Order: sequence, then C-alpha cells, then structure tokens
Amino acid sequence: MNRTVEIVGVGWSGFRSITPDQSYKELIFEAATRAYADAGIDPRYDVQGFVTAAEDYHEGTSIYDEYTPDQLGAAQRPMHTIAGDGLHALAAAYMQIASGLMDVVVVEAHSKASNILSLPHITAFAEDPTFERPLALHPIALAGLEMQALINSGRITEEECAGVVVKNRRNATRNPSAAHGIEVTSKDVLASPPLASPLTSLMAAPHADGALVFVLADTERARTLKGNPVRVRGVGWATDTPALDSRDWTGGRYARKAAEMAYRVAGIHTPGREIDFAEVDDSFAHKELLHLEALDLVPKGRAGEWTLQGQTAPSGSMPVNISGGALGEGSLLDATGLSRALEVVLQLRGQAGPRQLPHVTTGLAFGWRGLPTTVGVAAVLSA
Amino acid sequence: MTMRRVAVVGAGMTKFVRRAQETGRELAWEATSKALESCEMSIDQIEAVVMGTGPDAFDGVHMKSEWLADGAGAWGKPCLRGYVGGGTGVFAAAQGWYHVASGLFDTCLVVCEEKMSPAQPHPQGAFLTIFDSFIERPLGPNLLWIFALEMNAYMQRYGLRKEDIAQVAVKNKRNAADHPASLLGDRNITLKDILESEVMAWPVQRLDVSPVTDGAVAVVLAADNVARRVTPQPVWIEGVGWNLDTAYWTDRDLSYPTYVEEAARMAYRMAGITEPRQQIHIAEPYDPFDYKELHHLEGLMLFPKGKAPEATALGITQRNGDLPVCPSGGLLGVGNPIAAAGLMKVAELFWQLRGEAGGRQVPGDPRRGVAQAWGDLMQVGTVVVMGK
Amino acid sequence: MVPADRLEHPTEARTWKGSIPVWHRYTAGIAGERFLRVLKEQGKIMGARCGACEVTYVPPRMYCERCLKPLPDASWKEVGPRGELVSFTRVYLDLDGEQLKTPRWVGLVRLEGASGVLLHYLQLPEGVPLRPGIQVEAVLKPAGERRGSILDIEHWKVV
Amino acid sequence: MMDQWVYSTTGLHEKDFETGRVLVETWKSKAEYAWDAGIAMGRFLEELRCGRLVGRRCNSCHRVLFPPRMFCEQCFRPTAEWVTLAETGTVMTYSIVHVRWDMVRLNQPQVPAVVAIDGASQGMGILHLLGEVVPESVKMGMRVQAVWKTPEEREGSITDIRYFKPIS
Repeated sequence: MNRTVEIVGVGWSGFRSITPDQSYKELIFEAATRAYADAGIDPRYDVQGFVTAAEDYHEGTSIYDEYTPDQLGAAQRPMHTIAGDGLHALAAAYMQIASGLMDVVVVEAHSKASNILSLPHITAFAEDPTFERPLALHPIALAGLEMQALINSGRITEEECAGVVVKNRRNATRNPSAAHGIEVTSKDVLASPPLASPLTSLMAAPHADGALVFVLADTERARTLKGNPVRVRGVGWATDTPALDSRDWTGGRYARKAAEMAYRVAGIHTPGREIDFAEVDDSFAHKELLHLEALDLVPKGRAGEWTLQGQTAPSGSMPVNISGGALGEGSLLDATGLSRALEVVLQLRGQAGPRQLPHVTTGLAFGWRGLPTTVGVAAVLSA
Repeated sequence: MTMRRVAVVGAGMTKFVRRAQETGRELAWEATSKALESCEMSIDQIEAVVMGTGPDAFDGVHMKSEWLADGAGAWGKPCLRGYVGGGTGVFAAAQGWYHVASGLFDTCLVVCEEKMSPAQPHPQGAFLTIFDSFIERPLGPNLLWIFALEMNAYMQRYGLRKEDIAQVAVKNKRNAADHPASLLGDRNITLKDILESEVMAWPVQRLDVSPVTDGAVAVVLAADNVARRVTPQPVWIEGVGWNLDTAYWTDRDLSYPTYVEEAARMAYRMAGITEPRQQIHIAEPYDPFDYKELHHLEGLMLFPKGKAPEATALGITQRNGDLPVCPSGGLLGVGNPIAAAGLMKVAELFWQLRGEAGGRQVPGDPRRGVAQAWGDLMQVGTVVVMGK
Repeated sequence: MVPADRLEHPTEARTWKGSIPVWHRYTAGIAGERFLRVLKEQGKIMGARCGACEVTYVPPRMYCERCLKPLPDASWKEVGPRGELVSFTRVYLDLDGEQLKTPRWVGLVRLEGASGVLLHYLQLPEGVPLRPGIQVEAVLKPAGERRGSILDIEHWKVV
Repeated sequence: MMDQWVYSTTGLHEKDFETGRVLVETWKSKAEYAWDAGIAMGRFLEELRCGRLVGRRCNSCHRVLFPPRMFCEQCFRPTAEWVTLAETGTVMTYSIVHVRWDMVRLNQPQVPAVVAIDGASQGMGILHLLGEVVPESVKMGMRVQAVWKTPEEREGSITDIRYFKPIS
C-alpha cells in the first residue's frame, strides 16, 4: 500500500421521506458546507479532487454528472462521477489519494428518491431486456425469490427476518437523522401487507431523501487539519453476475468477495473478533442476515439466531445497524452505502449521541447496489 | 512522492457498426477477449475491471455497467464505472491508472462499451434530457444546439470559415479508410462533400458530425513489474488529467475549452511535459464534430488559440505531418460509440507507439502521444499521456 | 413573497415534472437469437456448456462468464423441459406499485441439464402444497403462436 | 499488426428489423419525475410568472449570478440577495436549426441562442429562442428583449417568455 487514507470530515442533510424545501443542489450544498466546516477546509483551495456517486435514471437526467460540480465547490476542478454506490465513490477517492495523485478528495452521494414517480419501472429497467423484462414483473419479485431461496436452504426464517425489522426500526428512533424510526413488533411485521411472499411490506426499506459529503485525506495531510480523523483501513468491492441463472442466490458471493478484499487490504484475519460493530445493507430484512454471514461477522447459519438473541442489538456482541439501517433511516438509493459509513464514522468518533456504543475502535460498512444487481462494496474504518 | 508506474500491455476492440446484432454484454466480451488475447493473458490474471459507458438511455438499461459486467470479465471481481459523459472513454484509462497506481491492484482491465442503436425513435433522443430540467428542457433543445452554439462562438471569435473546419472531417474520414474497425472511412471524400452536406444546425452540417455507432474497446493495464513480464513493449501511462467546469454553461465563454487546458496541465505536470508541441509526437483529440478537434488541439496547448485551423491547412496534422492528429481516423471516421470511441484513441496510441498500426502507422519513431476526450455540457476534459 | 434563503410555507414549494421520453428496441444478441429461434421453431430449450468450468448456461451465452472463453455452437445442448423448483414467490404488485387483482406466482427452476435457474411464471393446480424441489415442466405456447421470445414459454407447471 | 485484435462484429441494416430477419424485444420505459425546484429555481419560476427575470448577488465576488442559485460556485458560499434584472440582453452565440431532436426536418428553422441578460454579471445568460427575426440577419452581439406571454397565459415557466426579439 502506498499511503494511508483518513476520513477527516463528514456532513449530511436529511434524511426525510420528502424534501420539498430544497432542490438537490441546495440539499447537497448544505451537506457539503457542513462537511467542509467539520474538516476545516475550503473546497476552492484545499481539495484536489471530487467524486460523486449517482445514476442517470435516479436523477431523471441523462449524463447527470454535468450537474455535480457547483454545489460542491468543484467547478473547474478534477471531478468525476461513479455510477455506483457512495461507498464505490469513497473507494475511488481512496485510490486517488493512495496513488499519490491527490492529498484531499471529496466524496458526495445523495438521494431525491421522492422525486421519482415511477421507481419500480426504473428498477425493472435494470433487468435483462430479452430474458427478464418481458415478464413485466415488479422487481420486488426478485427479493421475494431470494428470501424464499434462503428459507428453503434452511438458513433463515420469517421470524428472524421480522427480528431484523424490529431491531433496526427501533434503533432508528434514537437516530435524529432517521426518517423511519418506529416501534413495531414481530407480529406487526409478519402481518403487514405482502409484497412478494414471504416478503412483507415492513421487511422492505422505505425510501428517503438526503445528501452526504465526506472529506478524505492522506494521513500526513490529515495531521494538519482539525477534525478527528477516522482511518480507512480497507476497501473492497465485487460483482457476482448480472445473470439470474448463474448468480449465487443463497451465498452472497458479491458480499463475500467484497469483504475478502476489504479485510485483505485492512489486514483483518478474524473479522468477528477484530470488528466491533457493523453497518450492513438491509434494503430487505433477509439481506442483513445474508450479508452478516457472507461478511464472516457471524457464524454460517447463525445470523437469524443471533438476531433473535439480541447479539446484533446495540447491547449485543456484534451490534448491527445501530443507525437504523436502510429499514430505519430509509433507503437513499445511490447514497445508501455511504450512509452506512456515516454511522461508523460517528460511532468511532464518539459522536453518536444517545445510540453511542462504548469503546468501539473498528467498524465495517457494507453496501449493496440494490435490485436486480449482485454488487457489493465494503469499507473497514478504525478510530 | 514517486508514483507507481503503470503500462498498457494489451488492447482489443469490436468493429464499429451502425447497428450491432450483439447485445451490449456481447460487445463488451468481444473487445475484452481480444484485448486479453493480444497480451496472452487469461481473465484469472486480471484483478480489477474498470467499466466506461455512456448514458443508460442509449443501451436502454438502467445501471448498465452492472448488466454489462459479465461480458467485461467482472465475474467475482471488483468492477467500477466512472462516468463523465463523452469524456468517459479516455477517463476510463485514467481511472484504470489510479486503480493500479493505488497499489490495490497489479492488473486492471479497462472496458468501454456503447450501444446507441437501441434508443428509439432516434438515439439523439437520449440527449433530450441532458439539459437542465427546469429552464432548458421545456424549450425542446437537442444536442446539435449546443454544438452549433459552441462552434459558432469559436468561428466568430477567430474569424474562421467552414472550409477551415471541414478539412478536419476530410482528413479523419480519409485516415479511417485504413482502420479495420472503421464505420465511415472514405479515401475519396473531399472538402466539397462536407461543405455540400445537409445543413442541420448552422454552422453544423451532416458531414461535420460523427455517426451514431455501436462498439466496444478494451485495454489491459499492468504495474511496472507485471508489465515487463507480459510484454517487451509496454506503453507507459505517463500522465493523467481530468477537469469538470461549471454546469452553468450559458455563463461561460464557449470559444475556448478552459477545462481541457486544465486537464492537460494536470496530465503534463505528471508527465513532466513543459513544451507540449515539442514533446508530444501524436495527438488523438476528441473529434465528435470536426471543429472539436481544432478546439481541443488548442485546449491541449499544441497550437495557439485560433491557430489549429491554419496548422491543419498546412498539413501539419496529416498522418505524415509534423504532428499527426487522429491518425486512427477519429470519431468522424472510425465511428462514435461514445465511451468506446474515447478508449479507441488510447488503443490507437498503444498501437502507434508499438509500431503496430499497419496502414495507419505514422512515420518516424513516435515516442509519446496524448489522447483526450470531452463531454457533458461542453464542460469536461479528460487527458492521458502515453509514452514508450 | 418568497424569503431570501429558505422557504417559509409549504405553499411556496414548487415542483417541475418531466420524463425521459425514449423507448428501446433490443436485439437478442448472437447467442440469444439462436436460443429463441430454436425455442420458436423446434420448441426446445437450449443451454451452452463450458466444459472447463463445468457450467451449463441457460439461456446460453456467447462466452463463459468465468473463463471468458467462447461457447461455440458445438457446446450447445438441449436442457429440460423438466426441472426442479428452486424458489418461488407470489407477487402482489404490478409495475406501477399497485395491488394486482390476482397476485401472480413466479418460480426459479433448475432445468434438467442446467447449472443455474430460469425465471418464469408458475401455474399452481389447486391444493398442491408448494415446496422446493418439486418437479415442474415448461409449458410452451403452440408452435403457431411462438414469436421467438422468452414468452414463448407460457409458464412452469407442476408435474 | 493490430488488425487481428479487431473482432468481426455483426452489423445489421434497418431492413433486417423491418423484415423480421432479427428478433427484437421493445420496451417503453416509464421514467417520470417531479423535481423539487427548491429555493432558487422556485423563486426564479415564480418571478417569470410575474414577468420578471431575477438573479442572485454574491457578496464575496460581487457577481450577480444568472440563472440564480443559492450558492456561488466560485466562492463556495451562500449568495446574499435577489436582484431584479432587465428583460433585455445580448446574443452571445446562436444557431439556425433545421432539424428536430429526432433528426426530422423542420419547416421553419429555429434560432436558439445564448442571451446574456442586462443587469447580470458580464456574460451570464440563458438558453432561449429568438423570434421576429430573419435567421440570416442574426449577429453575435445583437441586442434583444424578452417577448412575454400574457399574464393569464403564464404558468411560472421558462416558456412564459415566448422568445427574445431584436430591439429595433
């Protein structure tokens, strides 16, 4: 590894189910202003590069990257978009710094999910046009098929999935930035309207609007800044396959591969012991269970049991999604993974307020690209 | 600090065609398998994939790089899609560079694909929605508008005539006649043909414009130690640069691409280039429209502002001239599958610097070249300097 | 009157509506074209096998995604029409997110001879308990109605 | 030589589709949005309804930014105040367009232009159309003014300005 990289500033705006009072540019400007204040930098002088994560069809604009620079202070600067998750953008910034090309790089991701009037159509538009789309199914079908496949494999139960929802929605009530905090019972979850059996509506993350901005710097430069830096010890990302026929339906290959890389870069050999807490994608309740095992944070086949026993609760041995996760904060589309990393940063800095975990030094953030993809991205952060 | 050296060790591409029967995934595979074959590497030796591809509205698939991934060899691998509109093709090579230079990977496959033909009723429809949703789209703009507005600003600033500009289209379409992948190569095309082609949006005429195209290109990058094992002739990526100007394009002076100059300065600084005109022997500037080649040659500081047309008239930019420009035939000749077209320029430098360009080989012993792409709302410059 | 830097009333909030107004025409590709032709003309479901990776892809691909070697016509073989139900779901929403009047079953089926699964509608006879591993069969449209589409397969029926 | 690294991709002709020689699937994606205009754009659209053009001043670089935004992209700070601009301006560049976005010929050419608005900082303008003018007579630097729809017709849209016409 050439250089070490730190997160030296974070700022965010939202998260709310709708944000009619601000345009996406104004929402991002607000988050950026906070991140730069947090890092004590001026983007017009102190930053060499900028990276945004966004997708055209989530914005309703072709070549959306045109509209990324101004609200970040990035006009006429090296800036590029990553058509991926905010954590992918963080990985891109990490590489730009590690290579020695740049010392300070800004990462941004956002969601104006509320502005999209036809989201299921757009998600279906990501499916194969010849072999999948002609069936004209709501893409939630793929989540139902995956959940059922996991149940068939004996790895999880519906009750265990409900346990994830109860935990994450409750965690969100202690997160002022979460849009969907609520107290629900396992019974409520199982009885909520079905979307694609056995998946019920409370098992699927609702959406939210918001913007996140991170400032990354190499360790040398970080020393000269205020803030309290969090080390990016490792990043990893991986793709399984776009094909439904050959993807790993029950093993989470994309998560396993992404984690293997992140752990290798971070020098982590026993994740379950070396990682104190995790923020992992829970766009659907069963995804949290699938991911915890693929990320090797929980013994194979035990994620559900651990959840019901409270091991993944704030007081447990492996706290998971203390922020409330996507189930409690709301899915932020391409910013969802970065919002996982935000919670890890706040916990490691001791700035998580009422949900602060005692003595945590290393956390994992993991994002999934959403239906219909098999793409995952992980980041290991340490105080 | 000294940065890790990264080389291009292999390249492959599809033919550029108006309508491919292949799916985008198959196009990506055709280019990828050719690139791997060219350096006798197997996919197991590739540690990461960088994907470059333009608006999802072309191929007609949301999050399209996730859909293209298997064709690009990304099964079970890290795959990342950078996106800077038309600048994507050359940027993808810069992105591949930072993947390897970061130390995370020793090898990286860079794959750019574009299938424009699926978009109906016309691929230009995908460009309807690149404009500001609040105050520009309601006017019913199309892509030709901004090119015409920029071209006109450039012509007026320097008192240029259409003839001064159209000669670029003649040169590139003729050069492309020697390119085996070319869609529009034409050895016999004349200035008259360009000047008499249909006026679409004054001053833009049909033959000033590159065609709608399907295609894919792939290159293999490797770190110093690996590159020397793979090939006796690695072509080094000596400099990378990119720059994005404000989205408020109606507030800018359109007669000069400052963002291209900024991107070039970044790449030249890294490559240690102080006298571009002396130190660069081949240029592959982005030429979706003929005037863009001139605009970009000036932004790359290879000719003074407003002087690129004169240099072209003098034959300096011919393949056998003092500074061969777009010896490949460029987008105007080989074709313009947006992201793939940019990476085609990187591949061309790779082949030219290795003396493998066949009928297109520039004479002498070119040691260094620059590839550049451009995109968005006349807003982004991406630059890669390569040398042997 | 709108204040300088923040909206003060919800009545001041404004939205602007728009869309991405394009449609698309997709080829099935080199492998897809052949697969759909055989399905249409011969009523057979084909797969393509990579001997080296020991994977049989359905639908067939032009290449093996694992080793990236080409999968020539010679590597093609018929699979199914019977197979094993690997997973299933009952979908309650249409593409607009509205409730379907009759929720629809779909299933992932591993056809005999295939490595992976194929997604299609699932038709359930009354009272048959759905469980993984049960045998199903592809029901094709009559030859005259097949147009060379994945919809030439009508659905999976429980055997 | 590089020729061997070019794949012989299969090119099709339009007639291959018309005659059904190749199989196709078609799909009309439903991609619909309601974008939050927010503060700056919301106010700008509302002022258009009232027949006015407005910009925002930055107290750091003292530019009057147009189109208006709540931040100055050069200084990276919030803009400070609204400034009402003139409805006149200068043609910075223009084109004479004969084809529609789908390349269908237009009967009447359109004349899109970038018009720098009086009262905004030097060269700050918007994209719009020119009207009441012979296309061939349009020149850079030509002085133009906004031609508005009637108050009843206006809806708070950029099209509340029909076009810009030369100042005679």
